[in-house]
This record gives sequence, structure tokens and C-alpha cells, in this order.
Amino acid sequence: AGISDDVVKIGVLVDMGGVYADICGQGCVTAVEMAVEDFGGTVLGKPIEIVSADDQNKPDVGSAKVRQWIESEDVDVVTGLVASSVTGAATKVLTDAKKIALISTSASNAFTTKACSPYNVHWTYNVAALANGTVKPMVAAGKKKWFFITADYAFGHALEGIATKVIEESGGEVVGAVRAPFGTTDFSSYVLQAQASGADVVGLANAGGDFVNSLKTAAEFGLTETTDVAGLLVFTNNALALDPAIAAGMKATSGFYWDMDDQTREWSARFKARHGVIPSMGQAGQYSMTMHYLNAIKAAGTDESDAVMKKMKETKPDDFFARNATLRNDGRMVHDMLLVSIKDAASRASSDDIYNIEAVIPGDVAFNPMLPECDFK
Amino acid sequence: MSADYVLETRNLVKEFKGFTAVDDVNLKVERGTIHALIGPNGAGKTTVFNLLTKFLTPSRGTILYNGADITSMKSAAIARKGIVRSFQISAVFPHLSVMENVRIALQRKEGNSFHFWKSVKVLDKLNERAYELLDEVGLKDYANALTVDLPYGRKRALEIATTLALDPEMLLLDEPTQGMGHEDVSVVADLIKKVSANRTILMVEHNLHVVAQLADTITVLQRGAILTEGDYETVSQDPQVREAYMGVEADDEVAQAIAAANVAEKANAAKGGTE
Amino acid sequence: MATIFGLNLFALSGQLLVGLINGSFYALLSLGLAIIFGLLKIINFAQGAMYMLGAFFAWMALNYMGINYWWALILVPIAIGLLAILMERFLVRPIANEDHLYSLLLTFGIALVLQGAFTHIYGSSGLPYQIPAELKGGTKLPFMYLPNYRAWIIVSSLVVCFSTWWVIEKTKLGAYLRAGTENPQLMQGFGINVPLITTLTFGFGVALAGFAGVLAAPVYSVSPDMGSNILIVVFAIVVIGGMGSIGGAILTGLMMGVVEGLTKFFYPEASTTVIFLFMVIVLLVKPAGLFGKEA
Amino acid sequence: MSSTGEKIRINDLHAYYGESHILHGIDMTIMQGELVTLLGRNGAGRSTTLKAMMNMVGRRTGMININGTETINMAAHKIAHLGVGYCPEERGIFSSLNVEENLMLPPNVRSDGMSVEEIYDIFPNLAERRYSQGTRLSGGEQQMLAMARILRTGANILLLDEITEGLAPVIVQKLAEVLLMLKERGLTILLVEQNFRFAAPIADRHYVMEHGHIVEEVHQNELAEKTELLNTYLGV
Amino acid sequence: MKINKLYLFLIVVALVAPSLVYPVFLMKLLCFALFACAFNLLLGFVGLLSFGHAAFLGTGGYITGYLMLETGITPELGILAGTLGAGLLGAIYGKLAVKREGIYFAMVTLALAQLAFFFYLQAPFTGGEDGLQGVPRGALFGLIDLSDNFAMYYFVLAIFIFGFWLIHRTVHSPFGQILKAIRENEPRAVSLGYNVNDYKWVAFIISSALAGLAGSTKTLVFQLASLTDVHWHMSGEVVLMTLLGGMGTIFGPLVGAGVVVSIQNLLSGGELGNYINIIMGVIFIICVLAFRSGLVGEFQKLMKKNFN
Ligand SMILES: Nc1ncnc2c1ncn2[C@@H]1O[C@H](COP(=O)(O)OP(=O)(O)OP(=O)(O)O)[C@@H](O)[C@H]1O
Ligand SMILES: Nc1ncnc2c1ncn2[C@@H]1O[C@H](COP(=O)(O)OP(=O)(O)OP(=O)(O)O)[C@@H](O)[C@H]1O
Ligand SMILES: [Mg+2]
Ligand SMILES: [Mg+2]
Repeated sequence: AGISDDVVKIGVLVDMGGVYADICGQGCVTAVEMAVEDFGGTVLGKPIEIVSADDQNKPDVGSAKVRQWIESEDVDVVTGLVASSVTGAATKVLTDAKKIALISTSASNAFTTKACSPYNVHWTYNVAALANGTVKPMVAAGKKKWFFITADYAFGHALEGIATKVIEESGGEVVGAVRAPFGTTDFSSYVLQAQASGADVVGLANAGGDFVNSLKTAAEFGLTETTDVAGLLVFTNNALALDPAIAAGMKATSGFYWDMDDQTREWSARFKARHGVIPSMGQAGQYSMTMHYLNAIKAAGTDESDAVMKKMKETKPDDFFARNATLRNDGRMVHDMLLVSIKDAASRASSDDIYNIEAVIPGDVAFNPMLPECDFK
Repeated sequence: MSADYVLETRNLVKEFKGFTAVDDVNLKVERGTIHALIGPNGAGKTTVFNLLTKFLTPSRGTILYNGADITSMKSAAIARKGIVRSFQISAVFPHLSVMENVRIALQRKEGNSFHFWKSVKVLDKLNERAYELLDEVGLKDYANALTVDLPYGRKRALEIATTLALDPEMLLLDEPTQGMGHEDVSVVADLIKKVSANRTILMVEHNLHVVAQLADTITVLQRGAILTEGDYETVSQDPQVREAYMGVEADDEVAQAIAAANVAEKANAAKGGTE
Repeated sequence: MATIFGLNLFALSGQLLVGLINGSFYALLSLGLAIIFGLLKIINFAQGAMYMLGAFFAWMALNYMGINYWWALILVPIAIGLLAILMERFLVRPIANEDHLYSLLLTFGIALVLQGAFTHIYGSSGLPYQIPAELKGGTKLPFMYLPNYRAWIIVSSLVVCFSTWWVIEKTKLGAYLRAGTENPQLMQGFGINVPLITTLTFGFGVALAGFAGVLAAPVYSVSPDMGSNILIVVFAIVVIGGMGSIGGAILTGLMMGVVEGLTKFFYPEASTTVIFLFMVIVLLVKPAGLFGKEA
Repeated sequence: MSSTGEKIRINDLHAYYGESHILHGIDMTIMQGELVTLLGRNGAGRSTTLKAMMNMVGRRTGMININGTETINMAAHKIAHLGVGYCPEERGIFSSLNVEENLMLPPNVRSDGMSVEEIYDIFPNLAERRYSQGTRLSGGEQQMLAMARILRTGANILLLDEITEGLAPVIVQKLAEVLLMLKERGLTILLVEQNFRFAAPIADRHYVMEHGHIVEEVHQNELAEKTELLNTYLGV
Repeated sequence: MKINKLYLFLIVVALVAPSLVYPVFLMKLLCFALFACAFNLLLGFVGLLSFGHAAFLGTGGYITGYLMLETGITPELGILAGTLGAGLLGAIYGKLAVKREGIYFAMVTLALAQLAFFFYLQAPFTGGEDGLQGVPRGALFGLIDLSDNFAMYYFVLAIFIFGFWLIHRTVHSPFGQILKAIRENEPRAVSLGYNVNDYKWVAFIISSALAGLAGSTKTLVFQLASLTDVHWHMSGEVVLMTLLGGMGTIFGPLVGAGVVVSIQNLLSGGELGNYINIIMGVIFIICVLAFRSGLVGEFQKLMKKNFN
């Protein structure tokens, strides 16, 4: 065994300039760098090297880069992995080459279900956790009729689908949905439709700019005053960009919040010092996952994928990010999730003080159980 | 005796928004003649040309070519039938060589114009004919020059050579001498005379000398309608035509023009005699 | 409740109004493009970026200098107009006599640079900008709740659009403009300072985008890609209206807003595509566009 | 204004289009109230001379004094305001404007231009088609419009390039009368013409150009004796 | 003769290249070069700026990808089907578009391409924005396993040479002569009896089929067909490649594609990744301001100046 090519090379594939750049772009690269430095820069006496690339949120660009990394640059593991479409294409290439994919920020749950693979590790969250975390308690609290404004692409469909399932299982009902094409600027028409639907809750099954725009429009047209609006995927940087007057009180599920306890604050402060803004859950997960991977190499005494994977699954992740965590055989990292609500302007101590933590959702409640066909021993 | 008409229009009308540019024109062009269309500015001459070549669609009326109705044909089809037009401004392919200009026209009949898989060398067999045509208009020495570099008058000659390459039965010339100096005017006029053999020519021209020298029949248009028709002498004596078109000095012009034409004819006859 | 084809008429009226609001926005943006194309024969691909810049400038003015919305509404378009004047003078003018393709590519490049630079500096997730206090709240119409700010958008953009149209189509200055684009040299010969007019026109056309950007800042998030998303749709609108037609651009903008709004109601997935479908049909039936003059 | 009544003085004018050197040192002087023609074959450089005076060529050197003002370094749009009206060879009718708008377009450079009524009187065709789009006019009508347009501005120095081109003989005759009338009024006219028959009776003087040089100057009273010479230059 | 030597040299370079450079990169380059050459046939030699060529690239890719995934046919048949499919789409789109000129042509093609984009976004078999992933490369004629990058490379090279040759031949054919005439003076070509729209149409079909060929090949190389290939940015990119290399020159698109793909490759990793849009934008601007004839065009000018 030992270290192939005498170096452990980590490829970080992220969105450098597109819509996800703030969620997991240069910030994720920084998180990996921090992990490598904290680990000591070498493993088993060999140097750890980082290469990074921009996937432009395009599956073809991403998979081509991954292919090049493993075919001609001896990259051992690929991480980052933001847009689900890119991750899907990249994991296919990686699995073919028997290389590990450490997925930080993708939302789709496919990588541990219908597209599961012995080489996939999915760390921070997924759509199931979002639906279970945010939707379930609301239905339980009597918000039974839902209307969705959904981003018209796979991620939005998946989120809407899984949330619908959760709603119906918990005794609620979906009274309508509109699918807004990617790049929609004006949501007023959809908001009017939501208003007319008579729903108790309008679920925003979208992300990033779409989420911010749709929420703003909902507030402008008075929807937020008459109806609950639930953002199903909210990143800290979206919350930062929102006017507290509009967003206050809104609930969301997150894999991480910087201001949870001393451990999170300590790491987040270091991150902010380097990167300029507080970490998103993807960036925090990125660090945690990289650490776990390096530790596994050390424990296994090799960087050979199967051995490392085995070690990663044997050892329970445990750090500021991963609480009560296990890495299941399907590659799903199950850990405590947080139900948060957005603070109003008055109760914010600083501009970074955006969430109240309402509840901790235990991992096995948040994440769906493992499928038998994905149980890679 | 019923004459042999190549081209006939019947009650041809062209209306632009609330304005009738061509008004019920019945034009008959006899085979083998040079027929001139004259008239004041805005009389509708260019519009008639545009209708005949389908650059415009007639509002009403029919166009007959060799007895067949061509009113609904498209421009290119009409050209393939043998009616070819030259333009008011010279129309050449500026960045092709002089010879290639002519060859483009010859190529059409070859039937290989869509053959994108063949080498351009298959066109070489047309070169000889192209040179012949260039020789006819006095451009042989320029065959390999780039067309943009030709002086204006020669471009005009090239255009005519290109037109001849199609072996048209009928030529439509719109102000062929416009913008030319005296020298070029007579060159082009001679050229027209020369190519009129076995062809029918319909031309628009404001230069009365050229008209007098060349035209067998003249149709005078005014306000879109035919004012009168006949040979130069008849037309130029018509008081209406003189008022509307030629003006008072026409006498002078006619005298000179006819004299010039006579001299030219005599000279030609003399040449022919000594050969 | 009145229904048509089993649909709620009230809901439909709401959708129509919302469509009209978006349409007035489109009108403003396509007007700028149409002026620049119709009068200067420049296809300004940077118009979207300038719109984005308008929104960003408004945000920067507020956050760095404390300039409020109302002042921004006046100052930002001026600033952007000046920027455009520099751009015209130093980048566009040197290629004024080349194929239009080149000005398209040049402005495309400028758009890339601007968008890239703002993404780099401000990130991609967008910045917040508040609706000015005076326009907060809304009015309850029988069929919908109309936010005051949206009403303001429709009123202000229509006023700007129609006054611009009037100046260009009905005044002597407008005639100079139109003639100057056709044959600048001759207009100079007539004693008109064409380069100056050209520069100012370009500046004005782009300033319209800046104005639209400021209008947009409170309702859409201020983000670097806001311009590139909308630009191509606005292009289609200008083409549908007829490339040279100023009035056509305005009317078509309004119309397409409505068409898009209705599509969002009946078949939302197609709402970003419907305008292109419309464009194909229009161009095939009426080659020069709805309001364009046939060549 | 110069006391001698000298309206145009050109000294050693050179003009270039890009690399090509078209005018090679032109000298000419035109007095107030004179009608002078520029004759020559196609491509001799006559149009270029007019364009150079209007600063419409690529580059020019020498001296061009118009109405007492040196213009060689003047911006193109300022020249018209010295009282110059230019009618270009290619007519330059604007398709985005209708006939009347075309007519009204050039700003007045002086106050005593012809009135629109007067102009419509001379060119009835234009009156009839006044609301048509400019370029929808027939070739000859466009030529009339181009000429009419500058008569309106009150310019007292006219630079006219081939204004009889494509016009019916009646109109050509009418134009001759108009030019004589303008001359009566004291306007200064520089006329580029192919149609020598039109120019000969109305012009005071002729300059003959060849290859960018002025090769001959002929006064009206010398016409008879220099006919031969002119014929060789012009290739009649 | 000089030209023949140049071709020979290039072919030798192409043959040895994969042992020096990462073959997948070379294949990408060849695919885009073919795409740009196909596009240039329209822009450079007919004077039609299509702003919707991505539709054909993508159509080729999706058809090939779908067939390879679902039916398990051999790759050469998959590519053939993709090419024909793109050609067919080109025939339909072209029929509509060639009626228009200039900027309208560009806009019609753009609009039609947007419709294609919408179709591929919504159609159930394309996998939405995930695209068709994991397309097998298969075995050429059922014999040569293409999963080996070297085998694949020579296959792609052969395709490229074929496409390049076809374009070259088209330009220098009797048909090409007519195209040239049409570009020079269209009304004159009409008056000589040529139905110019038919000629433009045929050129459009050839161009779109070859663009489809490039897309099909690309799908096979990357084992993926995605929306990127039908997005209007791709249509813009091919304009950039052609312009940068020199439109209307035979080698221009090849060089342009090479430069653009290399720059993207260079920037996609490393620190400069952040600046990719800015750098591409600056290249655009510099190109337009200073090298309008493109790299090859400028080079030819230089040669002319110095050697004539
Ligand atoms: N497309 C058009 N729309 C409207 N009116 C037109 C159009 N084309 C021509 N006309 C008008 O029709 C009349 C006839 O024009 P036409 O060009 O046929 O005249 P013409 O006899 O060729 O004159 P000229 O000798 O001056 O060239 C003119 O009054 C002109 O204004
Ligand atoms: N824009 C231009 N660029 C380059 N060369 C030009 C340009 N315009 C004219 N020329 C050249 O300048 C020379 C003089 O042209 P000019 O138009 O002055 O001639 P002209 O005497 O008016 O003749 P014409 O009867 O053709 O109007 C010609 O050789 C012509 O080819
Ligand atoms: Mg005419
Ligand atoms: Mg001239």
C-alpha cells in the first residue's frame, strides 16, 4: 500500500464565479486548505497537495476536469462538488476510476440513493433533511395546505417531490405548484398564483438568487402577511442578503450555524479571518469532511480508495461540525441538523447574527434510512 | 400584320400606399428590336423594370413572355427564362476576378452549382467561353484583374459581358450610361448596339442622344401611364412629349442626335463595305 | 365569481396587470437598446451589464455615500450615461465604420468584464436594497393587492419611454439624430456636429438602462448576473418590435410583458421561451418586425 | 468678408483617402456671383475636390479659404455655417425621413434661403410626393430633392456635384434657369458636371481636371477657341 | 505546394500529439475546432452570422448520447445518426432562417435555438440540466474499444480531418463559387438566375450537420451530453473562436478554437479561475479593437506585406 505517487492530491471542484460561488466557491477551497494545514500538511510523511478548478456549474466542464485530474494529474480524491448536476457527472467518472467523491454542498439525495456508489461520501445535508427538518414540524403545527414555487430543474423537482411526500405522510395536502424556469427575474405572477391558491404555507423549493427574489416579491405583494412562507434551502449568505424586515421569523433547516457554541465559533472566527465572511454549512462541512478523509488515510496507512473508504465508515466523525454523527455504508453522513429561524433586525447583536436555533433535529429524524441496495458493507 | 412580341404587359398596375406608380400599362416589345422607355422623373420607368423582373410584385395585370404568363414567377426563375437585367448602378462581384465574374454566369447552365463535393476545377472548361465573352466587350486584357480595381466604364462593360454569358433572349437596361463621361457613353452605346444582334433590348435612358441613336421604338411614360409610342421622330415631334419631357431645346437635340446617328451609320456602312 | 374557460377572471386581471408592469420594464430596457441600434446601428450587448451597474450604483450610493433612492434615480443614470460616453468615445468609436458584428462582439466583451468584475468583488448571491419608505405598502384593488412600488415602476417607466419617443420621432433634434445615423458625413456637411450627437445618444440610451437598474434594485436582488439574464429577452423584444422602431420597442415591450405573464399563468415552464417562439413567428410573417419598416 | 468679393480661394490642396493620394495640389479662386464648373473624366478627382472643401476626405493639406475664413483645420460641421451648401454626387437622401422632412432637415446657415413654396414651385414632383419616404422617390426625384434641400438653407456658396444626373431634359433646362437666377441673386456656385452642354451656356469659367491636377482653365469667352482642347480632355 | 507541406506537417503533429499532451484535451480541441470550422462555413463564406449554432452541436450530442445509452449501437452509427439529426434540424431551421438577412438572420437563428434549448430542457429523455451522463464510448465497428483514450483520439482525428476536408472542398467547389458570388453581391446573383435562398439553405444544412458531427463526437469523448452544448453562450463562444482565429480563413477557426479551449483549460484550474469572465471579455475587446481579421487573418496580412 502506501501513498500513490508519493503525494495525496485533493481536487476541489467548485463554482468560482457563478450563482453558487458564495455558497461553495473559493470559500470551500479555503476550508480545504485550513483542513490540510490543521492536519499538518503531510500524511504518512507524504505531502498533501490541493488543486482546485471552476466547474462553472456545468456538468460537462466539471466531469471533464475530474477526468483530466485522475487521468493525467494523479488526483486521489475530488471534493467540493456543489451543483447536483455537476456532482452527478463527476461521481460517475470517479466511480468508474474507483476514486472517492467527497460531496459537500450538493442538495440532491441521489448520490446515496438511486445513483449511490461505494465511492460517494455525502456530508453536509440533502433535500430529504431539508424537507424533514422544515416541513414536518410545520405540518404538525397545523399548516396543512401547501403551495410550491419550485425552481424548474432537477434540484427543485427533487425538493418539491420529497417535501410533498413528507407533507402527505404527515397528513397535509399540496394544493398547487408552479415551476419557475431557471433565471426567472420576476416572481410576481407566481406569487399571485400562490396567493390565489388559499394555501397555509407557500414553500419555496428553490435556492440562491431565485430564493431571495421570490421571497422579496412575496413580501412586496403582501403574501408574507397572510400566509407562511417557508424557504426550503437557505444558506447563510442568502439570509445575510435579505432585508430582516422581510425574512424575520422564517424557518429553515441548516447543517451548521457558526454561532452555536464555542467550538463552532472558534473555527468560524478562523474561517472568517481568512475568507472575510462567516462560513456557510457547505464550507464548514467541507472542512470536517476533508479532516475525516485525511484521518482515514493515516489510520489506513494508504491512500488506496477502498481501504480509506473502509476506515472512513468505521470511524465516527466527530468535530465542531459533525455532532452525533456516523458515516453510513451508503456514504451518507448522518448528523444532527438545526432548525433555525431568521432573527429580526432588533434582536441582532451583529450583522452576522442572523439565526435563532429553534431545535436540534437528530440525524436519524432528518435523514431518510439507508436503502438496502446502497449498503456497501 | 401582327408583329412578333417577346414581351407584353396587359393592364399592368402597381400601387404603393395610395399612390399609383404604374397605371394600366400595356407595353409590347417586338422581338429583335431595341425598345426605349423614356419619360419624366418619377414616371414609373424603374418601377416597370422592377415589375418585369419581379423585384416588385404587380398589384394587377399580367406579364407575358413569349406568349406565356410569367406574372407569378420569381426573380431567379425569370432570369433563367432569359430575361436578364442590368442595374442602374454597376452590378459586379467586386472581389472575384473579371474572368470569374463571367464564369459565375456561365456556370448556371452547367447544372453543377450545388455540387459541393466536386473540385472547382470542373469549371475550367468554361474558361474559354469566358475569355471569348470578355474579348467581345474589350476586357480580355483584364481577365485576371480583381474587379474592384476596374474603372467605372469597364465595370459596366464587364456587367454586360456577364449578362451576355447567360445568353439572354431579352435584356433590360436601366440607365446604362448614367454617371458616365462622354467617352464611356459612346463606348457603352456602341456595345449595346453590338449585343443587340439576335436579342431584344428594353432600356430606360435619359440621354436622348443614346436613345435617338439606338432605339427602334420608344414608349413614353408619364405618371405611370403610356403617353405615346413610336420611333424617335414621331415621339419627339409630339407636343405633349416635348412639354412633359424633352423641353424646348429638343429640336436642337434631335437634329444633332439624328445627325450623329447618321454619321455613325454611314461610317459603319463604309466599314462594312470595305471588308 | 366570473370565470372564463373555467378560470378565475379576477386572477386573470391580476396576471394581466403584473404582466403590464413587467412589460413597462421591458419597454424601458428595449427602448435603450432600440435607440442605440436604431440610431447608431450598434448592437449594445453591454446594455444588460449597464442595467446591472445601475442597480449596483444605487446600492453603492446608498451604502457608501448615503445617497437615497430618489437622488440615485437621478444621479445614477447620469453617472452611467457618462460612463457610456467614455465607452463610446474610446472603445466603440474606433470601430464605428466596421461591420456591426464587431460592435456586438466588443460590447459583449465589455459585458463579460463588468459582470466578471462585480461577481469578483460582490459575489453572486446579491445585495439587498430597500423599497423607499414613501413607496412602501400597497393598494387593495378588487382583484389583487398592488404594491405601490410596482405602480411607481409602471408610471415612471412609461413617462420616460413616451417622452423619449416623442423627442426622437417628433422633434427636429430627433430628425437630426435619425438622419445623422444614416449618413453622418453628409449631416456634418450640413453643419451638424454628428459625433457629439452620437456620443450623447449613446450615453442617453445606456443611461436608460441605468435608470431601469435603479428602478429594479428594490424589487429584484442586486446581483451581477441580473443583466445577462434579461438582456437576451430584451433583444428579442427589440427584434419583434422592428429593429429600428422606437415606438415599436416600447409597445412590444409592454405586449411581451403581458404575453409572458399569461404564459406564467398557463404554462410557467415555457415563460422564458415564449418570447422567442413569438419572435420566430413574427419574423416569418412580418420580416421587419411588428412595427418595423420593410426594407 | 474679403473686400475683393473673393469667396473661395484654394491653394496647393492635396487630398488623400487612406493611403491613396487623390488631389495633387489644386489651386483655384472663385469670386462672388461667379458660376464655375469643374470638368473632367470619371475619376479625375472633381468630386474629391468638393469633398475636400467640406472636410469629408480622409486627410487634406494646403489652404482652403472660404468667405474669408481659413478652413483647413476646421471641423467638418462648422464649414456649412460659413454659408456653404453641398449637394453630393450620391444624393444622400435620408430614408428615415419623408420628403418634406428631408427638405427641412439642413439647418439654415443664413436667413435668406428660398421658401418651401418657391421650391415646390420649381419641383412640383416633390410637392406631390411630400409625405413619401425619401428613398422611395424615383432616382430623378431624389436628385431634385437633394438640390432643393440646400436651396432652402440660404447658403450663398453652392458646391453642386452632378446635379443633372438622371434628370429628364425638361428638368435639366429648368435647373439651368434656376442656377442663372441664383447667380443673379449673387450666389457663388461651383458646379461639377459631365453634361457639358448644360454647363457651357451658364458658366463663367471652367476648370478642367485630370488625375488630381487642374490642367486647364477656360473662360466663357474662350470656349469657342478652346473647344478642340476641351474635347481632347473630356474625350467627347 | 507550400500548402501541401503545411498540411503534411500538421498531420504529423496531430499523429504524435497524444503522446505529448493529454489526449482528452486534444480531442476537445478537435471537436471545437470542427464546430468552429462548420460555423465559419456560414459566417466566413456565406456571410451569415448564425447565433444559434449551439442547437446543432447539442442535437448531435443528444441523439448520439441517447442512442449509445439506450440502444447500444456502435459508435460510428451513433455519430452518423447524430450528424443526420442535426442536419435535419438544420434543414428545418435553415429553411426558415435563410429568408432573412443580417441581424435578423442572427436573431431568427438565436430564437430557434432557444426553442431547441427549451425542448432539451423539458424533454424527458435528456436528463434536464444533469444531461445524459455515462454515455458508453463503445467499440468502433464493434471491434476497436474506444474507452482507450488513444484509440478514441485517432478516431476523433479521422472525423476531424474528414469534416475539415469537406468544408475545404465545399468552399472550393462549383457550389462554393456561387456562395462567394452571393456574398459579394446578392441581387446580382439573383439577376443571373440563381435562387440564392436555396444555396444558402444547402450551406446551412452542411454547416449544421458538421456542427452536429462535432457535437456527436464530443458526447462520445466526454461520455456526456448536456445543456451547455445547446445554451446560447455556446453559440456566442463559437463566434468568438471564429473571430479570434479569423473568419473566412480556412485555418482561422481551428486556431481560434485552439486558443479559446486552451485559455479555458488554463484558467479553469488555479488562481485565475475567478477571473475567467474578465479575461475572456478582455480578449474579446482586444480582438475587436486590434485584431479584427483574427490571428490567422492578421498573420496572412503580415505575410502579404512582407513577401509581396
Ligand atoms: N417603394 C415605393 N413606395 C412608394 N412610392 C414609390 C416606390 N417606388 C417608387 N415610388 C414612386 O413611384 C413613382 C415612379 O418611380 P420610378 O422609380 O419608377 O420612376 P422613374 O420613371 O424610374 O423615374 P427616374 O427617371 O427619376 O428614375 C415615383 O413617384 C416614386 O416616388
Ligand atoms: N472613398 C474613397 N476611397 C478611396 N478612393 C476613392 C474614394 N472616393 C474616390 N476615390 C478615388 O479617387 C479618385 C477620384 O474620385 P472622384 O470621385 O473625385 O472622381 P470624379 O472626378 O468625381 O469622377 P466621377 O465621375 O466618377 O464622379 C478616383 O480614382 C476614385 O477611385
Ligand atoms: Mg428610375
Ligand atoms: Mg464625381
